[in-house]
Amino acid sequence: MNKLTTAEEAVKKVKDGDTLLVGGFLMAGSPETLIKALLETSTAKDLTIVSNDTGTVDSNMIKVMQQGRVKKVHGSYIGSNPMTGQMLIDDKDSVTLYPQGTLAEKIRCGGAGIAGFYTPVGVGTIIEDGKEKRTFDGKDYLLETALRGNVAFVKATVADKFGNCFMRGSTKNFGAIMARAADYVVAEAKKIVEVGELDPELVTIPGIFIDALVQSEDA
Amino acid sequence: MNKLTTAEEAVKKVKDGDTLLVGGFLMAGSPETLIKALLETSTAKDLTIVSNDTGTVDSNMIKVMQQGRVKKVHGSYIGSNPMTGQMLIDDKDSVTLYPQGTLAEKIRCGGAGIAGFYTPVGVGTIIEDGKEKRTFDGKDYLLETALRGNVAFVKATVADKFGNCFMRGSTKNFGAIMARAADYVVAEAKKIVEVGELDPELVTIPGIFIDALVQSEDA
Amino acid sequence: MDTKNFIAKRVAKELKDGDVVNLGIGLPTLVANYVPEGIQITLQAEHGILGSGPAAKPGEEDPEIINAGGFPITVLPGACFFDSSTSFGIIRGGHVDVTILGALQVDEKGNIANWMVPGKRVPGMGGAMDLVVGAKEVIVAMEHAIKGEPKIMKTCTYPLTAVGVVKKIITEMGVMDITKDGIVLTEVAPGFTAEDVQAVTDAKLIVPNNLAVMEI
Amino acid sequence: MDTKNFIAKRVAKELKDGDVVNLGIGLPTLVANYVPEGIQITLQAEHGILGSGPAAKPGEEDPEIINAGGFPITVLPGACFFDSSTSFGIIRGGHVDVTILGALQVDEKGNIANWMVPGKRVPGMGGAMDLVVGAKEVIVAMEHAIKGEPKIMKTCTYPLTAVGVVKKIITEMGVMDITKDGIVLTEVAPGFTAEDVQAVTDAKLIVPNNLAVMEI
Repeated sequence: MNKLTTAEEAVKKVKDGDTLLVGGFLMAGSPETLIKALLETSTAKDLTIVSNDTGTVDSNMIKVMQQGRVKKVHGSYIGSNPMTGQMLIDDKDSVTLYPQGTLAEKIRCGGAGIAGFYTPVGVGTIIEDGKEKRTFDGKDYLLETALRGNVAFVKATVADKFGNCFMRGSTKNFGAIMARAADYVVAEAKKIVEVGELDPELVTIPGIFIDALVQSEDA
Repeated sequence: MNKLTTAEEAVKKVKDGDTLLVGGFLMAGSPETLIKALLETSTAKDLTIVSNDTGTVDSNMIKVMQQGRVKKVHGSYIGSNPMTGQMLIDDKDSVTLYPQGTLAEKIRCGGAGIAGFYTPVGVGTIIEDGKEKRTFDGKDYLLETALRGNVAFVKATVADKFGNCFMRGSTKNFGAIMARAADYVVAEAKKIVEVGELDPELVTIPGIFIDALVQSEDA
Repeated sequence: MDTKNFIAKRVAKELKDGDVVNLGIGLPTLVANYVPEGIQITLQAEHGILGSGPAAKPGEEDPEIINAGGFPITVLPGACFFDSSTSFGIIRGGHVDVTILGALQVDEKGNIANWMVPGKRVPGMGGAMDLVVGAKEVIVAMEHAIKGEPKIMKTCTYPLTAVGVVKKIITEMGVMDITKDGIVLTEVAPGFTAEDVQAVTDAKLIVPNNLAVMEI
Repeated sequence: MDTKNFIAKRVAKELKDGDVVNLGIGLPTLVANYVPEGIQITLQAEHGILGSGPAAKPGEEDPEIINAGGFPITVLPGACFFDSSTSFGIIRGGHVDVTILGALQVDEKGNIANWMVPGKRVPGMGGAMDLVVGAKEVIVAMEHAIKGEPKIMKTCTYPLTAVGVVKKIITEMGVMDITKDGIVLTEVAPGFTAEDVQAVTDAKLIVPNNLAVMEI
């Protein structure tokens, strides 16, 4: 049960055609060490990327996209990555945008064994196209379904060797839920400590969700 | 915005016919100071109680029930409170039982603006009576809807005067979600500290959810 | 005082003690600078903060504590942090009292369009749809028109962010309430008349006899 | 060794290194005492713990750290705590590898009934329905029959906890796998024959030629 490995080794789990969940909100909590390894040492292609924003012009995901390895994006706010904007212009089906809370809840449901949920967000907008609309107590809701990945990359502030992750401040965002919604989960951590050194009350992601643990270059 | 008050004052918010959410799992996290005040100083009746277990023979809720003030229970495991078992025998519609995760998720949805969700739990059992069954990706799920209360009682280990609550160890259970799903929320805390003294990373319930704060007799 | 600060200062007068407030990027963030004396509010940031404070001072930036625009900020005593599903549970669940944000268009039904212009590059809706549906009160704070082109419409022509959610619009020209009868101009800014406002407004404004002057 | 400990010890041999395990109240809790050398498991408690340890010593009880039966326990290094909705997200989401629990009845379709007996006082299902649906593997650990009355049935007669979820049954008389062809007796306990087991089993058991002896 040794989860410690290198970024290069961990990203080998990403296969052609995989759906990859990538934690982070802009640069906060973005697993750049892992994305850089994906960029430099992996050739996996036809990837579907699930990410709030697909990063910024200064981060590594845009470079993976420039390699032509991303065929599909599920996101919410993509104004910070012009490549994703361009994908949407070139092929409107290549990028699916969701209200941020809907994206978060879809991923949470994917990790929590819930098939779908009814949200009032998006009613009366183009978001409702193709979705079931249903009234509860006189108010309209849309049915949204769960979203999961083959692999997830997340970033922790501190992790213990069992994989328990503490994500500090506003870095929790999507990583905390994505780690529960993929078949194989890699965490990079700024600091890695022995089991027992992390306060049980500070665990953002229980170690049972983490399959591989990598020292972040942001240490 | 002074939220500090007495248990006697706080329980006045419970009116005849109200739905009251009560945190706790058996005795862990059970807001006994508040339930005792409800027992001794309030006359609110025709109450609907939402509780995982409605407490034990040693706790205060059974005494409130003995006063004939509870007309309905939503719970999951009621083996520890014989009054609730008797209610179910006397009138099967007076107690509704849910799988524990379904009860938790119904309350979470009530607090999170989600009208309903599809869970695989209960399919093929008497739980599915009267519920919509639907297939997603070849697997059957039941539609469960959100549950909210007029008032919630929860218990914290430490609270600051703004209402930020830290619920230690296994006391988080239902209180952490119930505090988000009621119109008026009262927290009793074993220890009350100044704003700024509680580590922001240890907050189980953000203070914005807490309307009234009471010193617990369990101090 | 420039137009944006003028608007922000007037918006701040809408806030009540104890309010949980989400401020959109741009002009709305300025509102935090004008919260009236004696009024304590809690700022919510949709990526996971309650109790956001001012921008971090140069040299004191913490890359793990940023605002929704990605910039380093501070937090106030009593703050807390959480993940995105918890955050949008707070928003969608009705626990944000006021959200203040800009718009491309607002119309007399309270519809708002603020996330895409057809034919232009689409940045995505981010948390805007959740916020306008979830918050108890939606205040649109924006410049009244763009180069004379009205933004306050009889009917929005851009893709909507949400239907029937806006109750108040505050611009450099005035304050408007959206009612079931239409848009009521309740205050007009110094130096403007109701006719001036109507001239750059597509919707027909209802002007009460006792039209007040907008004070900041 | 008494019957319950015998069963628990055999069940423990099913555990694999790294497994996340939820143990029901009663006999299943004894399994924790027999985890084989070199195998590290993580115990999940449905009210909000990963990494539960042994019962608290007298005088060292902490009322804020209890097991699902309400009794004070300890936690091991690497443990963590969370609320009920998070906990059942873990359970329902398929992140518990094995759940071990007792039953009133199990049948050859893998159906399980373990929460109510018609006409008797109903304690409620608690987390049992979530656990048997959510866990990757469901092992029923129980005494084979009650006073000669079979509990392993062709078809359950009591209200079900879940449909088609049980894959393995371990009793003091043997080990059974539930397959699409029916219930296969894979091991028989020392001192019993396959016929002995069949005699207190309602379902027809499939007995392979190479029937193994149950070892603990």
